Amino acid sequence: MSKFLLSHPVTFYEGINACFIIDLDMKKIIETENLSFYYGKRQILDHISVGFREHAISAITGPSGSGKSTFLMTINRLWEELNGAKMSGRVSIFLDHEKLDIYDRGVSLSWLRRKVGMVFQIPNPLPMSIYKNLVLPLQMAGFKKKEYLRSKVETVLKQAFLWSEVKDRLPDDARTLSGGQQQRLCIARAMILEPAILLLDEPTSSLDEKAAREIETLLFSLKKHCSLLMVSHDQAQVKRVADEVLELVDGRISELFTTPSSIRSTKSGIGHFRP
Amino acid sequence: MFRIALKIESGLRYVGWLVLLICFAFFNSPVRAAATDVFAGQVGSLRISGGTAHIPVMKEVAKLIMEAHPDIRISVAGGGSGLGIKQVGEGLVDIGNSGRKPTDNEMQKYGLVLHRWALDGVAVIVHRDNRVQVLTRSRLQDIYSGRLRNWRDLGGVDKEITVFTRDQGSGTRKVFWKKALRKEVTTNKALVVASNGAMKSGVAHNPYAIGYVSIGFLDKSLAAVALDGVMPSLETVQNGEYPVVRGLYSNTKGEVQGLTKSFIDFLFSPSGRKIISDKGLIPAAR
Amino acid sequence: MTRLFDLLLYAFTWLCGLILVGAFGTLVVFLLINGLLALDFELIFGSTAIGDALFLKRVVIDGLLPAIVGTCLLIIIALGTALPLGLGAGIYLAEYAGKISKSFFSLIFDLLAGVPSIVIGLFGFSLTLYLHKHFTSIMPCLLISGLALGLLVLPYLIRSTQTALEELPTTLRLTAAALGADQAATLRFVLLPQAVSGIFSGIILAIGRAAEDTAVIMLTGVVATAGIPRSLFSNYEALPFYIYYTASQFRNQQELQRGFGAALILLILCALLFTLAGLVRKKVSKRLMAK
Amino acid sequence: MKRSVRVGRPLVLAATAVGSLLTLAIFAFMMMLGRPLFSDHSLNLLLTQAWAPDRGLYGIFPFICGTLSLVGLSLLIAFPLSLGNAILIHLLAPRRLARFLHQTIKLMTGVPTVVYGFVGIFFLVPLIREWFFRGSGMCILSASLLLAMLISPTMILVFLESFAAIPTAHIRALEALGGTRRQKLVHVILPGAKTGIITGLLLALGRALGDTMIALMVAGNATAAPESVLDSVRTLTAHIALVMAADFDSMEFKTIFACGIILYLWTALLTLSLRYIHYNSTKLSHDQTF
Repeated sequence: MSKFLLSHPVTFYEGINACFIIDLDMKKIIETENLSFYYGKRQILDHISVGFREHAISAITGPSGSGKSTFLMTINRLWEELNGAKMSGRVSIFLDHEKLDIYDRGVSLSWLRRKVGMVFQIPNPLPMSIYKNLVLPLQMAGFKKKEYLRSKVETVLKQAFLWSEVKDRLPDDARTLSGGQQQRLCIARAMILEPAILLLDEPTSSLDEKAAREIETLLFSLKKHCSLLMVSHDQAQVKRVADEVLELVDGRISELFTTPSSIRSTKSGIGHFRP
Repeated sequence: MFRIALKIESGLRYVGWLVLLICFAFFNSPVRAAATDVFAGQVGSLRISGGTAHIPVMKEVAKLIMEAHPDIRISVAGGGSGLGIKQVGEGLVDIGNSGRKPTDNEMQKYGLVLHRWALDGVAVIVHRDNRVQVLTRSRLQDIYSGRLRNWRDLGGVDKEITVFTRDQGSGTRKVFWKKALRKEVTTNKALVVASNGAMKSGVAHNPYAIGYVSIGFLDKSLAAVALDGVMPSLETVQNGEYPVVRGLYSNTKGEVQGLTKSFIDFLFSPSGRKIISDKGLIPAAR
Repeated sequence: MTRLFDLLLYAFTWLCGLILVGAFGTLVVFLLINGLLALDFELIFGSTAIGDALFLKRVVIDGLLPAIVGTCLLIIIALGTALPLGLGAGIYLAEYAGKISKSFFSLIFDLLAGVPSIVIGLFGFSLTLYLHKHFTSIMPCLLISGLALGLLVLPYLIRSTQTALEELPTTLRLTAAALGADQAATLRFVLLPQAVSGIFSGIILAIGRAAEDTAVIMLTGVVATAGIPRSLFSNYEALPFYIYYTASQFRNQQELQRGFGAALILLILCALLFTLAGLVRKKVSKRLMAK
Repeated sequence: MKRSVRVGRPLVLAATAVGSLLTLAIFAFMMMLGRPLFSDHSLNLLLTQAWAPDRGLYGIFPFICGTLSLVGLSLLIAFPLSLGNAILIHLLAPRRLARFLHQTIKLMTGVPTVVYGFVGIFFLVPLIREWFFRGSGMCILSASLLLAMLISPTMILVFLESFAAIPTAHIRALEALGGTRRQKLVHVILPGAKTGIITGLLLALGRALGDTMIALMVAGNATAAPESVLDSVRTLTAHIALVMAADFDSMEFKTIFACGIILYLWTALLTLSLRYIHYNSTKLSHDQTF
């Protein structure tokens, strides 16, 4: 069970305007600066400044209501679909190591969301066939060629370890799949656009233990294709899969640490603080 | 194998029926009434509206023409004499019928040409079970003004009289009001109907009703009332004994031509006159 | 005391149920008794041979065919014009409108839904008169009636489109957005395909309404005898007007029989349409529940 | 894709605008064509005088009375009938029967009004004529009975919807206290469905006001203001239908635009009050939850 040793807190600041960088050499994929978020009058996030590593699984944990899911939604700007929400601060992503402010005027929402995929807590296949679910994002992005769509579907289904299970029932309604299969389908659907970042909002919390483990394995294997940012309140799961962990309490950073496995892989685990 | 054969057979049967149907459609050519031959080769549509006493004749003629010449469309609408005159004047219809002579004012304003093709009377009617089938004009005035309310007072059953009258634009109403009621004002409790046909079926289905229609609408389903001792009929209207008479007019804007002319001419032709008298009216000469 | 109240309540409600169902039953039975015998090919085709009638070779005078065709054409024109408008406005209200414009426009369409059909007919008629002054060829006709009926059914189409879109679960929108769809793509690829049966039930209701309404067409060009219309600008016959006309103008028992037959046909047609709309709605809500 | 964004929005906005403009055009047109009425005759005379074109009186007062009495009586019949039916279906009837009733009533909403009128003429009118000493059978009573039949299904369905919307928690609470079905009805269902009941009533009122065919075919169209329910009346809607077929330069023809305007304003008033009620009730429930 204790594959990972208990992590050690690197920094802990009751903090305002804190910027954490795990490693100076580290290649960042996401960075937030002074990110605050309001829902109506309620403050959800309070000046969060944080960065996440490329090709890793970064986990966000914390008690419920601590703003984890909201944090996730600031990275693909999905919160803009909700009413009554307000945000301040900056969020950037790094594509080919070039920093890009995603709230910049020139950034198109559709483009951003194709680059930053998302998987939800409850599997949400659309009420259509398995095949249609998978090709929909491509169609919406303007791809029309049948052979291309077919080959992409096969590729992502294989990536999601789902090909052997569903290859004969592609025309079936996606909601006939089991919960775990549905969630893997949703991951495959998100991966079909080849995103640089995949956001996961408690992807296993509605599934049973076995299905959850399958998803975890899948996430491991996806690291080579993109960077993953996952919300999870399951501490054991976080220990199992996460390379680095951000803990939020009441919209503030409570802890940020890297797990031993990632220390091994990135040589240095020392966090640096820059005011 | 057997099943396939069965399918083919039933399919064939279908085709057979279809062929039969098509043959039926194309070779069962209508018997052309020679009388409507003047319409041969004419196409287009003719709109007729106005007086409702005219409708049975108009419908019959239209039917005859349309059946023989499917390229001609004739639409017949009611609405009353007032509407007919106005509509033909405004150019909304080709022929505007009226059960009264258009006023000089109307004729001048619109440049109407009148075609009086029948002589008609306006008969007072009651339900056929009604015992009261003779009235004087002053009694009629009492009934229509609302002074007389019960059939008992006229020797009938002890029931309230249901008075039927026509709408304001009606030519029948105008003639009846002038010649039968001698311009007595009608009670506003009277039920108002919009056509001769509606008046007829209204009175025929109400044992306590009284109303008035064109004599063309008289039949066994209701009883005509003898007015001042004269029974309304073709003879009494023709010989002038019955007091409430009028002409039936078809009005056109300016001189007639084309389809409209053929239609009007047909009304004065022998077969047209036959239809008019079949419908219980007296054909008039040009 | 309580007992008595309970008893009265029971008696009253059961009586109410009995009266209503009894009245409806009487209506149906009365129509069936009088109209069932009239239901045959002659009712529809009159004395004309069926083949001749269908191939427009001869005109059907004593049958319902022109009236049935007229009603069908009215439905087609009404839906043809109202559908694009209704879908557009419904989509706008559900997806694009801001808070203020939404409440403003829904108030307007509520007003339209409340306008009595005869007033809409009057509008069509006065519009025709107005146009006739400038273009003498425009008269009350099939096209005008169809357009006026379109206006009559427009609110039904708007409302059903709007509700069908609005009652779709929010997750559907979020999912689509997360997959990189903009508003138009979400609508085209996800929302509209999902809302289609809801919209469809609205369309069926609109058809029923257009088939049934008499007041509008009475003012805009329906006549008793016209045959199958040749063009959009000619007069026409229609089933509901035929019923109204026969009710007051029938000359003999035969014509009355035809009136009963027509009433029965219209009743069955409308009942079928409304039941179909109900079934579609049920299916929709079931599916959304399952979700 | 990009193009559909740019085209889509203006397109649906245009559809909305066209629909709204048409709605307003209805009113504008009637005002325009009925204008002579407001200038030549004082509005007051129009609304209070009797109808006697022979004497130059073109008042539509009798028709306003006719409409109101017809609609009033039909609501008086239909409201208890509908409430009774709704209670029966929601609370008292066995499940299967309730479903049957519900289905029947849904089916009834589809009955064309012209069919009601047709059956009215040949079935109801002779009955009424024979049952009562006076009158022709074509009267307020006959028309109201048919009108009640026309509007009841709408009302019942709205009532049922509002009954069903009452939170089960409230009903459970009363059941836990040992409440009977009658108590449930009196203390929870009826008070809880108050808004729904008013809504149903107003909707039915609008439907009854706007109906033309039943009044035209069955109410007799007499031009006098009614004095008893056995009197024949003419409604505003029937007046439009009847006079429409008259000469359209005359004064009487212009009165139909006055009728149209009155009907439009009445139904607009109903729509606005429905809005107001709805707004208030949602505000109330909002206040309760927070």
